[in-house]
Amino acid sequence: MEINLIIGLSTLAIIKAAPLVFGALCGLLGERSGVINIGIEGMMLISAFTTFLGSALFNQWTGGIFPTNLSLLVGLFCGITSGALIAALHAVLSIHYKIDQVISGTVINLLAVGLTNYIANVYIDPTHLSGVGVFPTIPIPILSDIPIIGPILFSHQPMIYLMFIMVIFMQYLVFHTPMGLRMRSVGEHPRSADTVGIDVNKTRYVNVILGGVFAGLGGAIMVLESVGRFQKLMTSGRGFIALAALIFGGWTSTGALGSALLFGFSEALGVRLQFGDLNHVKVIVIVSGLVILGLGIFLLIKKIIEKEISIKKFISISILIVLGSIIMIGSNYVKFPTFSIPIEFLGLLPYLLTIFVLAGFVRRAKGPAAAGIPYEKQ
Amino acid sequence: MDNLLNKLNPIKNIYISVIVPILAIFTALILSSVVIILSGSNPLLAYLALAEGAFGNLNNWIETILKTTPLIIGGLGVALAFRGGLFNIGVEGQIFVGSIASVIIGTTLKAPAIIHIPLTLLAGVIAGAVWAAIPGYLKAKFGAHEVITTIMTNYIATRIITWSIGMNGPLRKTTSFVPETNSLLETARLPIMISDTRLHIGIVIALILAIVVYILLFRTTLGIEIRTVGLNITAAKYCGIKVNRNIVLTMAISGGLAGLAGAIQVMGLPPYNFTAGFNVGYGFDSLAVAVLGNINPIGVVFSAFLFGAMDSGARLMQLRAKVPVDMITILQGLILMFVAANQIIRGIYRIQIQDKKADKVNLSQGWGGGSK
Amino acid sequence: MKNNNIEPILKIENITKKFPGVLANDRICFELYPQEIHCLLGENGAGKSTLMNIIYGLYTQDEGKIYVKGEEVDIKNPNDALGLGIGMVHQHFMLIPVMTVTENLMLGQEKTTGLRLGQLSKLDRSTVSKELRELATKYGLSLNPNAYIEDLSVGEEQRVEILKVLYKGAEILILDEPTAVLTPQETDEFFNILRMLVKQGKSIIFITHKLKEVLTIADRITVLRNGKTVGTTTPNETNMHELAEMMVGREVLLNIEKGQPDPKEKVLEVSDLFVMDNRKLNVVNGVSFFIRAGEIYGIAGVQGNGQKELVETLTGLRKSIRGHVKLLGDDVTNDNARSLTLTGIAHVPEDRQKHGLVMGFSIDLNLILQTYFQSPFSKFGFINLDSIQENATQLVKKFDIRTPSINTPVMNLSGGNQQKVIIARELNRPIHLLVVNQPTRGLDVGSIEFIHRQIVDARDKGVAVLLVSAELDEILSLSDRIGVMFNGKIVSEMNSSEADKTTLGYYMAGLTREKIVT
Amino acid sequence: MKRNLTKLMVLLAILSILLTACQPKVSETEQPVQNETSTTKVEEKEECSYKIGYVSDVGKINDQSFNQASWTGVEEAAKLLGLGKECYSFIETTDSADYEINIRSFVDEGYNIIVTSGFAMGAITRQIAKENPELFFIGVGQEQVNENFEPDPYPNAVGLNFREDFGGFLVGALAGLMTETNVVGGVFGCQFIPPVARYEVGYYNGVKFVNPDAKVINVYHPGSIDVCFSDATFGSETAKALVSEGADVLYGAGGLTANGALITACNQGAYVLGTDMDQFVTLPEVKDCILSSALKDIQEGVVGVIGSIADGSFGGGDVYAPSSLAPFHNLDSAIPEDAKVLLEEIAEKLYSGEINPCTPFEGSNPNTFCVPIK
Repeated sequence: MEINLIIGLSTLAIIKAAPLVFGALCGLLGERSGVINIGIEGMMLISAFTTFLGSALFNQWTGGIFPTNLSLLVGLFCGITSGALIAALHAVLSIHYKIDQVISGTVINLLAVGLTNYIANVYIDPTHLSGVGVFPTIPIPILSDIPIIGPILFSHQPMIYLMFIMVIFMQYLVFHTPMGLRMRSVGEHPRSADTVGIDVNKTRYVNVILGGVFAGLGGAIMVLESVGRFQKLMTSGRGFIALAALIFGGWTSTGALGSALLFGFSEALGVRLQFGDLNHVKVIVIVSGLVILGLGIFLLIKKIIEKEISIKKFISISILIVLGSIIMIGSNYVKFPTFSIPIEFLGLLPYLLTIFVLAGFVRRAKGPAAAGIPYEKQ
Repeated sequence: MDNLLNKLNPIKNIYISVIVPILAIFTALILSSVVIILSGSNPLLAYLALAEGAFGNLNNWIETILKTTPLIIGGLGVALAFRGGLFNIGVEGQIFVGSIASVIIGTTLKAPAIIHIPLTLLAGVIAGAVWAAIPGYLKAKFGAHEVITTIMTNYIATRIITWSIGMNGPLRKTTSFVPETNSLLETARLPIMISDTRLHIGIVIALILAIVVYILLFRTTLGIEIRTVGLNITAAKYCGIKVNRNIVLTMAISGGLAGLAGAIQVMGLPPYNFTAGFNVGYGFDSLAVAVLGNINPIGVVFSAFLFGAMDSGARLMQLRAKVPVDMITILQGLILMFVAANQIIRGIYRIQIQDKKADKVNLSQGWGGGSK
Repeated sequence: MKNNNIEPILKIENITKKFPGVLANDRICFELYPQEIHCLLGENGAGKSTLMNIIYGLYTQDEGKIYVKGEEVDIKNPNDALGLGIGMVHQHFMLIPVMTVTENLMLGQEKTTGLRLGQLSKLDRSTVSKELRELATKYGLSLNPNAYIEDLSVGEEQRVEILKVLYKGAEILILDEPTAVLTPQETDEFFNILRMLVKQGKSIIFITHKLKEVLTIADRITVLRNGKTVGTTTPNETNMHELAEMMVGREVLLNIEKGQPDPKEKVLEVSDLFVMDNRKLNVVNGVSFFIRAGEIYGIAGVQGNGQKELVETLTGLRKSIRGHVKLLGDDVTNDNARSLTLTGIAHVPEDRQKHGLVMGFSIDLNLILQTYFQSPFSKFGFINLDSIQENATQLVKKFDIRTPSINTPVMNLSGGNQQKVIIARELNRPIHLLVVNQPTRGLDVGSIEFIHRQIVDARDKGVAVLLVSAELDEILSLSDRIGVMFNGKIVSEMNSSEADKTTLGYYMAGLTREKIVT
Repeated sequence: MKRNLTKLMVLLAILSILLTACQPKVSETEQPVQNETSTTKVEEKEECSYKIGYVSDVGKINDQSFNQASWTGVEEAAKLLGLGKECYSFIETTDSADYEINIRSFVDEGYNIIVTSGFAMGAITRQIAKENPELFFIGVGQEQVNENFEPDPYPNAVGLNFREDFGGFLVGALAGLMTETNVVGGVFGCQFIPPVARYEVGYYNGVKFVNPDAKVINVYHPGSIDVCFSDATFGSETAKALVSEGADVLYGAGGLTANGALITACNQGAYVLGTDMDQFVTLPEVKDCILSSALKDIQEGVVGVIGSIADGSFGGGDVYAPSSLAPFHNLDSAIPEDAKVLLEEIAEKLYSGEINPCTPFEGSNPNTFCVPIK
């Protein structure tokens, strides 16, 4: 496939992945410290809402004398704060009141949809409150001039860069800092964390609320870098996909980024195929080839790392790899029938992939042992 | 609730399981009234309209019942899954699949009602069961997390169905510019209980099912197995229960119930077909209903009734008080919160009851490093 | 000996702690002098652990005072305790399996390098593991700092625990039942370490219920009973029986009397069995033995030598990769748990709460977990509550399970009674083979006697019994024949008559007969 | 605990008293629709000469598009007829199974003009109209036809219909004239909803009519009804893709999804084209880059029909409201005069039937159901 197509797809994939990544990071902090969060969807929705409200109202009240970006930053601040607050609710319900974390997540989702729709109905829409715009694209000097990589990675809006930075930072935080060490200990074996003087519940509060900040970013990015205003139900399920991304990613930020990109890419493909200049069948074939190849390589690396590579496994894996590459290469020489797949099915790609990945890849990936279990001091 | 445990202290149990939810609802109403006031409407007016819309006259009662029916069955599905330690978020999709299946049978098959109705219902049950068994299998075989897989199967179901009733879809009613299927044949529609009303026999089926599920859970060996797996998978293995088979089975039953809910919706309500925007949100309501009903079949009936009443009362609430329908969602969220975190309620109203932890299922068990 | 004008490094006055229903500690007093090993003796439930958890700041006392080096202190949490130089090694190790030794060591007092960002600065793993090595060599506890805990043996884990405490600079070490998981030899070794620690200036509180150990290691002994201090003495002022009486409050029979066994036909025959554990490592490597009807076959061995997996395989919870299991002549290799139950195997699992019981279920349900699908408890898939309750009422009486009602959830029962529920369930049906794993772990003397009695009775009724236990005394007093398991093999078999602790100990340590003779 | 109960009762009472206090303040800023609803409801009930009820389709009333236009129409008409706030109201449909009961509850509440929006409610609206000949029914986007698409008007029911393809064609032509890259894009809601399909097809034809070699990239939301109109984020992301694909004019039709696309395209410096209402007004974010909107004068239409009821000129059957271009507002100067002239001509050709904006093309959406105008 030609370069521009790849650039286009990858860029779109990254843009689509960003909110998912932020959502996943929210889940990461919570679950690593032992608090499951299926309320990410709701948290993101509320944050998107407050972000818009914050920026728009600030702009309105100050009569627009300040530069747009300032109002946007105000909005960002509101989004983050509200994310943290709603996360605090989750924390209180599931840590202090020890109600099932799944229920508390459900409550948050219900409240988020209800409140945002309600207020949008009675306030935002009647008053035609207007958004103040979005963050500009800021190409990074020099880097953005690199062919291919440049346009894909280094000419984005600020929060996309922030997303990448956060992913790396979170990897560092979780695995290379005292905070991370304590977070994981609390999520794995709270009792022993307790015996070395770590306040389990405090640690959980901190992490869940910090997670809320990321959910806030996830909501904010949709308003500040995409839509430019709040629209009802604008998260439409991204919070749940983020959760899925987190779980594939084996509860690591880099893994989450990877799987979010997977979603982003397949969704982008679903859009791109509607442009009508590609042969659907061919693309699908190539992609499935890619997936098989990727699966093969992934397993190979995994096995090598786990040092349990038996001849049988090796053969089956190499079959995968060979098959994948054959499909990829072969597709250039085959004449495919021109037949357009119904767009509903194009939209299915991410979800089917999810299930395959769940079944195929992460069967042994275990989450934090104590996730979902409230900590009782004996 | 474990019926044996109930005997432990009947009075106290009835007390706790009645008074606390009532107070929770009351508190939720108070809180939401603040929101209503801020939006410039009158909560009392709104709530009166809500009540009248739900119970004002025979027709409103009937509408409430009609709303309650699918919630009961769906709620039973979720509750049963919870009992088996499974978190079935996929009820939404299972309802869709079920209703589509019964549409297929109900529109194509030619048979006298006596046979056609049961077959159409059955189609819904089977479709739902199979659709739910997939995540069940994925969990049993690969430990794939059912919360994720069921969410995905929801998307998949809705997308495929949207396509199937779309312009070139196989189920599209050809003589309509609306994305909808043909209407069920007369012989496949549920009988009406009170003539000249919409009240079909679905509610009877639902109530019977509530009892059936109760018996299944607390009076059968299968019930013991499901609950053992739900409470302690290792113990289940120890006493020789086929855990994986059990997981798939539980999901299947749960999904079958959801499918039935869908079937009853298409078979009971005009225009007796499946249109875009059909039954959106019932799945997630069932989830709330199950939790609110303390995942106890009988409790589910009451909580479903509560939600059903709110949903049908919402019409008059909008019409009279001009309060947007989203208020209902807020209310339901608050109620769920206060019922789940009933310590808050006990705190406010100073009710002294010791927590009865026994038989409490950890809804998020096996999430990560947990049991599976 | 200690002369009393040295002031105690740790002094406890009238500590009282109530839990709902129980008075765990009742005005307990006791003093720890510098450089002494002070044994805290008492049977389970005497309040030893509660007391120590108070000193370590996991609980706070209702009444009473704690003095460290003469000053009254208020210990709110483990941090305060560590700050005062008090460190504790818990009976159940407090290590995080998925983390390395180093990480576990630094957890709570992390060393960092590079920029000072407080909680966000970079962990300094290398330095810590260097310090760890030094510490290890200083006290002769060799360890690989980068090993993951989940890959360590129990003995190693214990070393990590001790190093953890030392690393945190503890002056006072509290050791809670440290020898439970060690062979006699390892125990002696361990005692040497303790003595060295004392020489290095540490003071040690040693909690145990093993009388013999107390007499060998202790400088002074304080005995607790029902949360009260019974008295303080020294090894050379007392003897085992006196201590036992102080501990239990009545004459205890340290050995239960049982008649000579008359073994009949072979019930269980295991030949050349290989089993993997969850980490896919071979932990049972070609085990072969047999048990005859009417005898108790005891398997001695340090935990983690494959006993757990062996038992799981025999009871259908785990598949073997090679070898055969015969029950009454017919091959039952890798049959599932249910069919084995039906062919007459009873299983009292190691972890009663995790495997043996559904804590949320009431007693009567737990009593039929193995038989709920059989008549009279169920017909055509429907259960019969009356017969279930009737059955429960009988068993509760017969096995003297102390409970307010048969509808009480088992989670509200004491450990002893929970174990009785399991025993009752397993013995109350026609069985040929009884597999008991650690049947009396963590139980009070009363229950222990009762359960031992039940096991022996079962034997006398002609049941073949497989007894797996880490308690050598238990093995010796119950078994007719004993196999010692080491590294997944049965390294030696003997009649209990010719067995004694030292010999067993040697085999448990993996030494061969020759070594013992020479 | 009794004490606390009473305490809360008191609280509730106080709140509802407070309400009257904060009523005006609130209503100024927030909701003109709703002041003194509560206080003056009862006595004014009888004074309503007409009672107008509005039932929305599945989806939000304030979708700044289809449903909102109808509802605003109802409000306007009510003002013109001098009806009090209590004389008109709405029900928002959340489940298509509720269409019937929602309409009926207005009948039960004694409303005599009932407006339902959305083709999906067509059949049931007609049925209820048949049962209640004394009431007036207005079906927005509902052809008055029977099962076999044959015209079958009732005297008390009007189908207020639009040829969205006209508007689509016009904005399409505008786009074709304005594009410099010769690439134009479109983001649409559910592809199975006929009006949306008509917009899309019309748009495509419009572009090709004035600019045959222009590339038209139209993207639908692939989701089901519960998301395809409300996924603003999707719209926005798609818009980015289209712009980076070279599109310099972007058209959006499909509720919130389209809105997201328009705002983003605008921020990316492309011209945008709105739908249904004059989105220069309803979507302030795009006021500096919106060329025009494919007006479907739902609002005017509704007002008109209700007016006809008032002056007795109401007759059943189908009314086909024109679908035209909205004013160019800020960008009026940016559009060359000859382009404006050309658009005028095209408009005439459309209404004279010379051009059929609904002509299917290769791979075009089959869900248009363009009915020839009589």
